[in-house]
Amino acid sequence: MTKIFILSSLSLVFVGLYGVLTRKNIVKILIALNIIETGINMLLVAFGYVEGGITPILQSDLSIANLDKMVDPVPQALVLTSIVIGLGTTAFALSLAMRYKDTHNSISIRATDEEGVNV
Amino acid sequence: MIELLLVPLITTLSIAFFIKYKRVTWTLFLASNGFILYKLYSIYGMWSLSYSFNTGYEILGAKFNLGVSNNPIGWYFAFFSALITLIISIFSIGFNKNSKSNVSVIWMLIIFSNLGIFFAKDWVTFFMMWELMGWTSFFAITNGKDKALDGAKYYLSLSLFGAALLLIAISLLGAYTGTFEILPSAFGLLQIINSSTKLGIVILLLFLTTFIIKSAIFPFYMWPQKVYAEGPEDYITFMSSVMIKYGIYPMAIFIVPVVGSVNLPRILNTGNVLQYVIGYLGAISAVLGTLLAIFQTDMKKLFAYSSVSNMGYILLGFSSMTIVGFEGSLFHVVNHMILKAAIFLTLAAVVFRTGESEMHKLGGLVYRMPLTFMTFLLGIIAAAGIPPLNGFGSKWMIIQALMSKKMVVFAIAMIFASTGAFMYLFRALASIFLGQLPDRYKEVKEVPLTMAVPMFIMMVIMLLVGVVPGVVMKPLTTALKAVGYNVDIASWTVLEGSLKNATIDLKIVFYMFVAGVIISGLMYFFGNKSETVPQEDNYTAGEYPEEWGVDADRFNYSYSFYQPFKEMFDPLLESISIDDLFASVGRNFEYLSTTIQGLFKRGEGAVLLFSIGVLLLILGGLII
Amino acid sequence: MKDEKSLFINIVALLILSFMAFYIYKVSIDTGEGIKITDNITPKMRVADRFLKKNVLDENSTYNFSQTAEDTSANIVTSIVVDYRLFDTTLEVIVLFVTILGFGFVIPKDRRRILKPSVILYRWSPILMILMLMIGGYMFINGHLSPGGGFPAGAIISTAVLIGVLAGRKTVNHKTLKVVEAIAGISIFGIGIASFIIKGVFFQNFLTGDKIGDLFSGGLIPVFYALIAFKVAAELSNIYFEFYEEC
Amino acid sequence: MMAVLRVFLFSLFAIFIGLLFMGIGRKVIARIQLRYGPPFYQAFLDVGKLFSRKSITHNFVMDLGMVMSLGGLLATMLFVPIAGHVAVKTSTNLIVIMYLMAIGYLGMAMAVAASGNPNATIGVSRALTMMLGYEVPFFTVMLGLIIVNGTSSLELISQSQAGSILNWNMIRFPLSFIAAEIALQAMMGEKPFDAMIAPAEIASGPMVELSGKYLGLAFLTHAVSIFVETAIIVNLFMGGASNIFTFVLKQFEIYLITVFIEAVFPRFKIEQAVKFLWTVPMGIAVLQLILILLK
Amino acid sequence: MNSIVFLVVIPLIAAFLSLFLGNLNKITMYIVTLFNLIFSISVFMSGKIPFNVAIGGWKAPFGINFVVTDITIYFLLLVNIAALMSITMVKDIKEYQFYSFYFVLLAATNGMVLTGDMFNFYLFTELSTFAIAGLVAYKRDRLSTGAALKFLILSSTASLFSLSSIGLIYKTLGTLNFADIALKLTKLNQASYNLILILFLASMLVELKIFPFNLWVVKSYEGSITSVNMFTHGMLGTAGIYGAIRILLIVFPNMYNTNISKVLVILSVFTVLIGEIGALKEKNLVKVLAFSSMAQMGIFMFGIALGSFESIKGSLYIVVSNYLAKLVMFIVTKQYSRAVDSKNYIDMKGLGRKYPILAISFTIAALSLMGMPFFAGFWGKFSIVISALSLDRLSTLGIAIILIASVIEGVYYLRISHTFFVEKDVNSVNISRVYSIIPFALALLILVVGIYPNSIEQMLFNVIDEIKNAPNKYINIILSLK
Repeated sequence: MTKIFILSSLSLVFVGLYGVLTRKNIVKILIALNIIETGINMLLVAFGYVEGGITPILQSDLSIANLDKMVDPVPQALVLTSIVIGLGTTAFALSLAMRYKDTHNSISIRATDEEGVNV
Repeated sequence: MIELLLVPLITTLSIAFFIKYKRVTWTLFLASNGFILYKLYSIYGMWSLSYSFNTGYEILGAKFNLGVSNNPIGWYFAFFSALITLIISIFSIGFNKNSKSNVSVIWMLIIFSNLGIFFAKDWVTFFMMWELMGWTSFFAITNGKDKALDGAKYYLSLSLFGAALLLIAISLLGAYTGTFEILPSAFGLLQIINSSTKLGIVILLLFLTTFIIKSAIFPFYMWPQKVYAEGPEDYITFMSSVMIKYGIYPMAIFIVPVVGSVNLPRILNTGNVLQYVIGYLGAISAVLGTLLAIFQTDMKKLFAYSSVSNMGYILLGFSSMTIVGFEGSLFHVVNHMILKAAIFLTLAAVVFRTGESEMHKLGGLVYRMPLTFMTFLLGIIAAAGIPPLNGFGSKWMIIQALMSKKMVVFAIAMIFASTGAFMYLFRALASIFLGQLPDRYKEVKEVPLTMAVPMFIMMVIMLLVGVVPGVVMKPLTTALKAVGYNVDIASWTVLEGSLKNATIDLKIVFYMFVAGVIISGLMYFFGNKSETVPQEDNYTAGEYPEEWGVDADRFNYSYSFYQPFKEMFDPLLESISIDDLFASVGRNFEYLSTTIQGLFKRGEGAVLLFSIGVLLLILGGLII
Repeated sequence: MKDEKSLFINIVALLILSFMAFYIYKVSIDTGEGIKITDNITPKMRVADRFLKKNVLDENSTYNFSQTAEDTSANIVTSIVVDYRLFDTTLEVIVLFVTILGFGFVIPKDRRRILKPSVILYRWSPILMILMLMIGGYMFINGHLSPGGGFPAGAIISTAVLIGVLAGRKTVNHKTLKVVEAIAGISIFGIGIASFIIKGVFFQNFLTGDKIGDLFSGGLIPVFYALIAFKVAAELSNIYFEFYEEC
Repeated sequence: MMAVLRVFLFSLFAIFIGLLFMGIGRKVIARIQLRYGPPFYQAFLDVGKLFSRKSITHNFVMDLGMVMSLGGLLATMLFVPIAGHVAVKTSTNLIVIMYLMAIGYLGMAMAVAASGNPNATIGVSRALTMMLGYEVPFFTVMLGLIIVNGTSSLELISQSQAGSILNWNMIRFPLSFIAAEIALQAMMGEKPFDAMIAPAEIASGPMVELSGKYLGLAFLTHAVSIFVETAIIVNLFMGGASNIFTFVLKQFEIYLITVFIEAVFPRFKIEQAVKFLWTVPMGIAVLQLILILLK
Repeated sequence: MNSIVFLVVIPLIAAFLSLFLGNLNKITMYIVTLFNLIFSISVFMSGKIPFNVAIGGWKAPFGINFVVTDITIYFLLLVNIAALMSITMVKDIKEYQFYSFYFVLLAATNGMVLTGDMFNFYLFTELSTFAIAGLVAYKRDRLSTGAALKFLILSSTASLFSLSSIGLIYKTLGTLNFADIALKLTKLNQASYNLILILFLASMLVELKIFPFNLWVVKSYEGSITSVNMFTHGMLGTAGIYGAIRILLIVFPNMYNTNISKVLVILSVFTVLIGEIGALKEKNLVKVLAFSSMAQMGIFMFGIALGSFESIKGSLYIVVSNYLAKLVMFIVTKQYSRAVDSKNYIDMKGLGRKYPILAISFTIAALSLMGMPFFAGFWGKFSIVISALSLDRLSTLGIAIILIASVIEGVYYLRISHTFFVEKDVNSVNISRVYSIIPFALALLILVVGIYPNSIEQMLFNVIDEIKNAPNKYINIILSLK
């Protein structure tokens, strides 16, 4: 089960990396980055997964008795944080991309940054 | 001991502080130079003086001390260079009267590094001073003008390159012998060569390369002409007389003892392989320097190549590894210092008055600048190694040493170079001072007093050292004795050769010369009166050149003076152009630079390169 | 994007990726000594063990449900996020804050036009908003007991604002959002400073003595979560505002 | 006082012999060319006439240079042992002699360059080029002899050949002798190595502006140089001599060879001359040197 | 010393407040920076070092902790001094966002230095990346927008690598604390160790400007204003160096047993080469500085990658020299380029004669970067050379290439200095003498260190001592604290 999680998230990472490497469109690059991001978040969660584990919430005495079966809560906490960071990155980069479109008149990452030269 | 180094430093700071007041700075400058000379004079013989400064820096497991000590050979170099420096600095006052920039700060730093190099006790101090001298020279050469930038850059890059090699050499030596002190490390190097020859030779060659770069020996012979051509004349006087010897000094105290006593295969039973390496470097420099000097049109470039050739003589003297050759080389160091200073002072005077350094645009200046002419004349006689003046003794000793060691190739190279020297020296004399005086220089005056006095002093010194070589040889032999060489203290006028019955008394040579001149003078006075006619009044086979519009300039035969001779050598010189090689290295670097800038300008492949970097790291990780 | 289909880049990228994949595979099948990445490691062998058992401070303590233990919440993820590793959480809030700053900074402000909202959305939006606000409120109030918490809650609340924006209703304006954001942010650190003054340790939970599973348990955790929720809501709403006004 | 007298006498003797050789040489050449030729004492008459004429000069460098030129060569002469006698007791060092000789040439060159006539300067430039041409083979020859004898003293070298004629270096090292002889031809500026004078091209080159006593001094310089150069060869290759008469005779033999060659050869261009000197005599000299080193 | 947290918290609070302060922002900026500086100085003087602060009272491997050891406090001082220097360059900036970014950057860099937790470090890095990206984009023109965007994309990709590395560390070792990781890393399988190290290094190297990872450097330096350049160099750069030292040397000391350190050696040699050669033909002074700082980081990394006692000491000298010198250079560049309204150094002819102190300071800084003796950089070069030569053949070759590449550095720097001193009358905007004070003081500091290295030798010794005795000392400080 964990293996499937890990493999699928790894494949997400690779798909994303492929996108970042080959795409020229900034928006596409950012989407690809998001895909990597998702992949890695899944990976982290998968790292903390325990076969047949239960949620790490103390709902009753029963759950306290099964503390050992709980999945690892730490990766989940980390993922929570990293999701927000991913959001921040995407949002910030998108806003920069808007400005980029404005200044470069293009959203290709190949557009030159030299002043006064058009695409 | 330390005050020798402190005084220039403090002077530097105070000059920097008073930079706006020229009078104050020059007074300080001269006073400091005078003090240094006096101090050097007073520590003569006190070979145990030393000073060390604890930096607290820890290396090789021990706290590290910077040290200076009164090294006899160093003293010898330092004293004479201080003397020359003082004379040049007097000259420089007059020379820089109208210039806007005040060079004395940089000069003082150079003098500081000068003393530091000669008195360094350990390699690190030596290296520090060496580097200091490198970049201060850069500023002294450019001197706030763009025209000398290319030459200065060339010099700087060579100098830094040499320093890099020196640092590697020092570090290797330090790492393998555990000491940085110069004398113990020489023994250490000997042991290294005996135990692991390859490493030892590499270290030695690294040192040697550094030193020959600074002394403009063969593969690196291009910088003097580039620098001298555009640099400020007073500074290049210092450079050509004193600074070019910086490479010689460490060779004398480090390379020569090591090469002389190392146990390596010998060639024809005359000398070991390294000796021949040094010798060939010297021989090639001597010959090539001479040939190139013959073909120059710029007088400063001409004398730049002449310096190359003279450095070649010194190396030839070293390569013989006999005491006569060694003495001769060290003697030639001082001789060359003196005569090059004299020559360059006159060149500076000419440039000061005419603003021209292309020889074929000058001519006939003897009418306007007789004192300069006389200094120059004595200078070139000395440079040609003609007896009553000072260049002769040392050259003679070197040739003696080479002949006694049966190093025939080197001896022939030496003779070739010194005969060729007549060619370029006379060419300079004829083109600058003799011949027709162009109209534009009719108003040129003799140099002012502050510049004339140093030139006069140089004349006196040249003659003095030429006739009484003991002035230099006595301190030299004393110093060598103090270091531990088996030498006799030289007498005042007699030079000892190494062959049978080879002593010459320069006093007698001088007397003979005087006798010859008296006899011919008598003849001259017996003859009928002569009448002085204007310069333009020449034999022209009945034609009137003025009528065809031939002016004095065109009536001078000074452009492409040795054209037939040059045509013989053109193919050879074209095929060994080291300059082209260096230039192409520079071009390639610039091309690369543009490429890299392009890479960073685009910046689109950042992630791709990032991944490639990761790949490289992965490669490192895979190979366990 | 005419270069997008450049064969060369694609091949290079594929090569790089396959090499990386190969390396990961190689590492995963490595048979050397020591812990391998493929080893099955349970939370027991990690620091999480102590979080789950809530005996970080006292190694030997045990507890039962409805008992006091280390003054943290029932939702262990929450206790990690808002207590054990609270500092991370505050930083991530700052990340969002920086994002907003960047927005205001770089988005071109000149060419703006706002689309006219649909009538249906305009009419229904208050209901949706109230619903969402309620759900959001519930989430951050119960964040220490059940899945959810400040971030989702903030996101939901901001969605409410988003609907308001889309519907063209005047809900909150920029200024308010900023104030809310700043006050929430400062309060988080304010509480930290307060705990520093009270307990001498920054971010230490100084409201103690609750029982696990209670609504009012976990000491400062609900407070923090509420603040975070407000802050996140304000920030996300701000993002929506910016983007919306842009299009 | 004695020394001063000796110096004076030696100088006069050298001048005398040199002028005599010059006169005889002219006569010999004339006879070879089937002319009658001037009398053998013509050179003395020329000098006397020149010194009595009024002359023109351009500046003090000319005067200085001419005096220096003769003075330098006389000083050189004083170092050359003549039949075992030296004017003042000193080591007759070959290198010193070679360098001292240069001062004479330098003085001459300076004087004529100072005249400001381009022909003269061209002549000087050729002369200096030629000098580089012949010095190298000549020194190579000398180097061989110095290495054989282990000394650079001319006196010792000539003494080492004492005894039978077979001890002469001329016999022992014939190749050296041939090379030295060719170099000597160039050293004296005789055909085929007289590109520096070349009257038809550059109006006698260095001599173009000289008149009166200046030309006289130049004559004397040439005379002394003939004397010095032949004396060096005699000392190097013919074992010197026990008395002055034999010595002068040997010198004359050497000079006669030169004159014969001069009489029949045309002129090399300057670069041809240098190339020739650096190939043929140099090659011969190097061959001999290698033989010596391998011995 | 629990109050050390305020070094991070106060700037963050200021960041929030800056939204409302308007014109007061500038004063707040000075107050907060001074607070940070004075606070770190007082920590430095307090004599309580080393200590460990558990935030929230959760002890070391479980909660987040701030560690203050000798290395930390030195770097803290460096970061905060750089901050103070840099903000003196801030002029006429109205946008409150600039100030907020600055505060966040200040907090993030302080936090990077202080933190003892891997994930926390990652967060601080991200935060500083964001802040720098925002600051780089300040001019909002074509160049700066492009630079910021590309920097953001690159560093986000890199940070994802480090995040996965953190995940792997947690998966295998079950902990996120530096000390704990260092303690447990020895149990790790070699291949897995390499994987983790590679992933983490890849993201570290982006900040350290090592060659294939550094395509952002020149663009962002060129596109941003001087004070931001100084932030990038003095704050982010210094914190990045701290990270390299802390993480590579203390957490991953086993790196030296793998070939990754060899790859690092090669990469750093390439970095030096590319930095020096790239700067050779560059006319834009800021870009020259960017290339040069790349090269300097290459030399630093070379020393670190060699890993011997002496080479690390050399690297630290390089850090000190580069830190001081680049600050001087940026200030001088700013003043001169303002005076002639151009960043091309050819246009700055003659300024050195009119304003000599600035030009002399620049020259001193340049000489120090070239590794000239009597300046701080020399000792670094010397140490690295000695240790490199006594190691294997690769490092010998590497140091030879680096030394020869530094020839190029000498050429272009002295050419710039020369250009300043060219004789030419200039009519330019006047530069107040006040601006000469800071560069001159820093230049004097370079000289002092160069002539009398004993002045910082003890500090460096402490640092290296800590590095070399890491598993014992550092771990004890953190994990023994109850």
